[in-house]
Amino acid sequence: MSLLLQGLALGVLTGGLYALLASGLSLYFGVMRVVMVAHPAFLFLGAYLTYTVHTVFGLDPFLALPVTVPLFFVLGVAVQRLLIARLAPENLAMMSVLLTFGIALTIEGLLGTFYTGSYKSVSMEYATRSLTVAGVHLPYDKIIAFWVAAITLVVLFAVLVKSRFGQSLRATIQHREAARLVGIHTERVAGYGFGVGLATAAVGGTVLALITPFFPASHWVWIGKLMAIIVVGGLGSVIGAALAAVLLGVVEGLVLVTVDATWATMMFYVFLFLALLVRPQGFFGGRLAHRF
Amino acid sequence: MRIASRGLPLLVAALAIAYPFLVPNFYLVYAGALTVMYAAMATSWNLLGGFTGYVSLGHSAFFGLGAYGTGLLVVRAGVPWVVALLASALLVTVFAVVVGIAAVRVRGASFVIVSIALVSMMNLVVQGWRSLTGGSTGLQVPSPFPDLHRGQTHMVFFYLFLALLALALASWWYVSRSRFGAGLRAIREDEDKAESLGVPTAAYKVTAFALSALFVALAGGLYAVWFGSLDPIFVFSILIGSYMVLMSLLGGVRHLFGPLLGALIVAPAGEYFLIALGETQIHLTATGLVLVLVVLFMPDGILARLTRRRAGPSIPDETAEQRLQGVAQ
Amino acid sequence: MSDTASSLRTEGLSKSFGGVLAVDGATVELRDGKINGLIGPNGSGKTTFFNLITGMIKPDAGRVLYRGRDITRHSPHRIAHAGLGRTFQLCRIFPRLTVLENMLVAVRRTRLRELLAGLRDKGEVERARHWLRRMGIEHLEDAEARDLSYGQQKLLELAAVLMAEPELVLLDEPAGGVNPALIDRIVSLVRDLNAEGRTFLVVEHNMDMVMGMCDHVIVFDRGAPIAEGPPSAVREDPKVLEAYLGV
Amino acid sequence: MARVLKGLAVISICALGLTACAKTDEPGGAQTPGRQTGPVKIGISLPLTGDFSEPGKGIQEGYQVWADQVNAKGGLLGRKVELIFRDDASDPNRVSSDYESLITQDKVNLVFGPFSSRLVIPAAKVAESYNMVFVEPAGAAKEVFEQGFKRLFYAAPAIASDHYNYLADYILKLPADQKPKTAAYASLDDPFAQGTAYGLRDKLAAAGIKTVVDEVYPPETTDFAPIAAKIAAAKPDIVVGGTQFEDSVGLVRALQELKVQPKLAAFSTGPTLAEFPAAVKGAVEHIISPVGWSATATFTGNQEMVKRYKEMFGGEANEDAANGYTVGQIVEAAVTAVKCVDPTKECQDKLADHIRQGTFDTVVGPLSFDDQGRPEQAHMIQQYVDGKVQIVLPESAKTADIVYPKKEW
Repeated sequence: MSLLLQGLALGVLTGGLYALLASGLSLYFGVMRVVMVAHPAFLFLGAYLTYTVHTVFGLDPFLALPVTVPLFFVLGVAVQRLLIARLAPENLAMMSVLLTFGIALTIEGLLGTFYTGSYKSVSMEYATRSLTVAGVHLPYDKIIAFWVAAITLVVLFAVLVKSRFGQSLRATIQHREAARLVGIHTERVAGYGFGVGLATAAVGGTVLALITPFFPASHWVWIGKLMAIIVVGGLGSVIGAALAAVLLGVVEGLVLVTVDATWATMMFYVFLFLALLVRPQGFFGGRLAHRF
Repeated sequence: MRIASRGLPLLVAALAIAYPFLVPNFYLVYAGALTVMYAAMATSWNLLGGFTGYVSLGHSAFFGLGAYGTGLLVVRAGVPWVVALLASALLVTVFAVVVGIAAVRVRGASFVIVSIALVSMMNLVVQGWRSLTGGSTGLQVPSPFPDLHRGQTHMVFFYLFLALLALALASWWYVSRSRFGAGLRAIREDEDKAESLGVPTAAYKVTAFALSALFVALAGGLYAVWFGSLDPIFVFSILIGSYMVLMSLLGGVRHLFGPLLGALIVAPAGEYFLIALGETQIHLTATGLVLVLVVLFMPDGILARLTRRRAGPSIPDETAEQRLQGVAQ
Repeated sequence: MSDTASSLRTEGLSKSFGGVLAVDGATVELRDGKINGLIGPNGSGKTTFFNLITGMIKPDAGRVLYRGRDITRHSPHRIAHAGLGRTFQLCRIFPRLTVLENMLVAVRRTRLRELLAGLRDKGEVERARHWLRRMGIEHLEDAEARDLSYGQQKLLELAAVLMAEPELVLLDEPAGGVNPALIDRIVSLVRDLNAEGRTFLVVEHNMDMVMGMCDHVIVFDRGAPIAEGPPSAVREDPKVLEAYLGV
Repeated sequence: MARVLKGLAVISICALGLTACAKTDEPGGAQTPGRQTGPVKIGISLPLTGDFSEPGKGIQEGYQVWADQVNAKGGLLGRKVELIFRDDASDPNRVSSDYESLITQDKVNLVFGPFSSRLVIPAAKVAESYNMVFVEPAGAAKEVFEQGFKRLFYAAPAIASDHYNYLADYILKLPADQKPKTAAYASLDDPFAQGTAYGLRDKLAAAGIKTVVDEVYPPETTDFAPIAAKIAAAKPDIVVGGTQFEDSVGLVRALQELKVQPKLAAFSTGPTLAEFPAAVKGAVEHIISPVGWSATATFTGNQEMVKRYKEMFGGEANEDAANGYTVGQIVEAAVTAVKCVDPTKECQDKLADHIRQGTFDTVVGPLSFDDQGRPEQAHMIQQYVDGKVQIVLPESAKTADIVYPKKEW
């Protein structure tokens, strides 16, 4: 029983992190109907930059954020404006996957060249301690990851709901043509949407660097998992993705402590197929996945 | 001109048949066999991707299943390799029909995600099912020609893969001329419209999916007996799947010989990058950049570039309308 | 079963999208062998109704009967095989296929032998050319469809639908976005085809066209028919005036 | 049309006639005796990119240090040594084509092995079928030696399942009141990593130490907290990880977080790497690991290697580098003894026979091999004591006493 509780607690914390990591993917899909395979590669680019800031300048890993977040925002806008926007609209969905696949390979190669293939890790004092509540251990690094994710997501939602830019963004997500008709510069908004999405990757990368060692090829593992999350959540729905992330985090945690790691990973794909068969629009609303 | 366009494929075919005797060493025979294998797989991939426009990044799932199916039948059941190869390809096709029914329900990006998930799942299953597959230790398949020297084995498989390539090309050509093929292309252009014209799109897509899987599984089975060592994380690799896509795309998905041309470029180029830039990981970047450039500037492939009609003369409205007037009177 | 005069009937057909009732218990009967018109204000559910009949959307409730057979949940291609053909609101053709290929996509029934048969089966090509000739675009058969003008594409779409030899043809705004000369041409074509025994259901905004061409007009408002009858009668119906003018 | 066909036929027949004999069955066959003066080319494929790139790099450096020293001494049989590296991107397809091309195209004189049990088998198949001696630094899983290879030798003290032998002996000899009663095992799904953990598990289980957790996780696992939670719930006396680097760090961190305090914690591979202490910080204390090599040992050439490594690469040598270096030492000794380095069957046979029969002084100690190429020695056991790596077992080689039970992390 306590093992189940432990699994549940860890699952919730991990799910929070998944929510952050998947939010960017959902945004890209929302604004551009694009599946950004390179998102995990950017996450690890963020992790490596954090590593550099931490080891070379001896700063706290989170102090990397003032540099990486704006940098990634600009990168995101550039990727959208210079690359994605140039693709022919009729087969954007397919071509964008290949394009971003190429970007992912490019990033991996560069990381390997500059940082070598060795594992890097950022380890802080708090990373190995935990808070014990009623016999359930909550690791501090996971708690920190969870809160960073939560705060980032709250900021993201606030931006989406409150700001003028957010309103244009949501309008673009919901109905691109209509948004254009009411005077929204949808191309520019899509660019900024990409920027915001990639900015979340900067935060996600820093958090990842804190909790796990990494090497250039690490990003492959994440592609399948994050894809499953955004499909289960309903493609293009940021809130749906967040809920699905927590759900899958919990399922993973519970299966891990009761069965084994292979089945735990398998759960992501089981849910993905379930979602497509039972509710193609995702379990948490969102748009009709099978249309895209 | 006519002789040139007819003669070129014949010349290439003759060169291909003579290839193992033309090259100075067995490594080149080996590399040639690998290239032909990729060409066969890319052409098979194009049975789905080129006609219907459904991009599957996960065709290595069928490659791996074909390989493991053949390997397991040979090793665990003692079946002769030819029988094992055919039986496993058949089983994979049946599996592809089942998966296809679920997978082709979704379009575009979702389909790509599903195809990625399929490879990852198969990898987990084969790696996790240790008692059957040997798990991460891999599966060692005995050589079907124990008496042949290694180089001779390469030559045998070079021709086997060549035959498979010919089969895949013939199938593509046949489908492209059939009404079935027209239906598939219509699906690529506008799926709902095709459905409303009476095209049973789901059945068509599943058929194309399974047909495509069949040839890829055959390639996987041949690979298993040729190569002799199977390891789940390598045969169920998303990179193998993406190679099929890259080759088809580079050559041109709308053309019979597009994937073949792509394979002839990509496989040697990959080899070159590894040898020239092999000391660092920068060769990955080189591959990635090539992919980006192809997608951005040549999404229709090289053959489309070469055979493009003079900028399609859009038929002027007026004349057509005037003609109509003429007909109406 | 009701009288034989009606090949297509819907009973209490309903569909809502996220709480908005697009079609609300529509019970409609078409006049066989006639040109039926379907009109109504924007958002009255005409296109949804079309999509429900042709199986592109599954209804929440109600039935669609064609020749007495329930085709409610059949897939669109089976409905097409049963003899219903349709065009789309914004003309939809296969842009990167040639005009002739566009014609040959249409499949009447699925027989394996027929599927594997060569694309350029003589009889089929002849039939395709026949329809292209009737549309007046036979000289374009080798052009890619995307190179055609919009009007030509509309004609091509209609020709492709006719390839399947439908008994009932549903036209979604055939006059949308085309010039008056072409509208006249389409009207006369529809009349000719009707005279050959095909039933039509036409959704149209162009009142002149509907009133001039249709034998029987059904008026939709808020997802259900509010009036029907010959054009002259419908025109005078106070309910119709109310619906259109919002009085 | 017919003319074209005829022309083609003529051309291809001519081509066949001209070139059919140009290919030779034996890789060295085309080599003329006059070439004896050129450099000795050694072909090596390594995973410089991809999943195994970390250890691949170490082995490459070991090879380079060896080549550097041999050349400084005047080379092999008076000929300079030239290493030809290929990146196999951790892909067995590439490993095969690399060796295929190195042997038949570059016509190398010798080949050295790649990294990882997963890549060694396909590579050895190629080498074997071209009759090349195949001394390899990293294929330790027991399956490698069950393929019937006749020219394969593993250049380290012991195969995977024997890595923990000294530790097993030590544990089983503990007085009854100190002897652990329960053990938890967590292992990466990889033949080598699993082999180490299972070797120890089988010995301890046979002696009555209960296995309370036996967990296998796939290579893509990044979150170890749930596995640690399972271990925590079982409260084992000892924890054994069959690990590589990433997962050893993940497991240690997760075990700490979940407040698992075993009396003994052992992990393979990870703790022997220089990055490990920095990655787990204070938790490193008293962690045990099997190690085939020690920087402080005084075996033949060891101190020279450590010194030269530092000069060439700036850091501290690690076990991977030592293993690479060991391959060089063994082949060097064999070549010097049989006085040939040709890729011909005769010469390679002589080399293989010599290696099978002899005992070789290397940086990991004297090595000898059984018929399948398994080394017949044992791995040492290292432990972090006061933050430093010390050899604690066997008695004869120890630099410090083993600490048991370990201090809490």
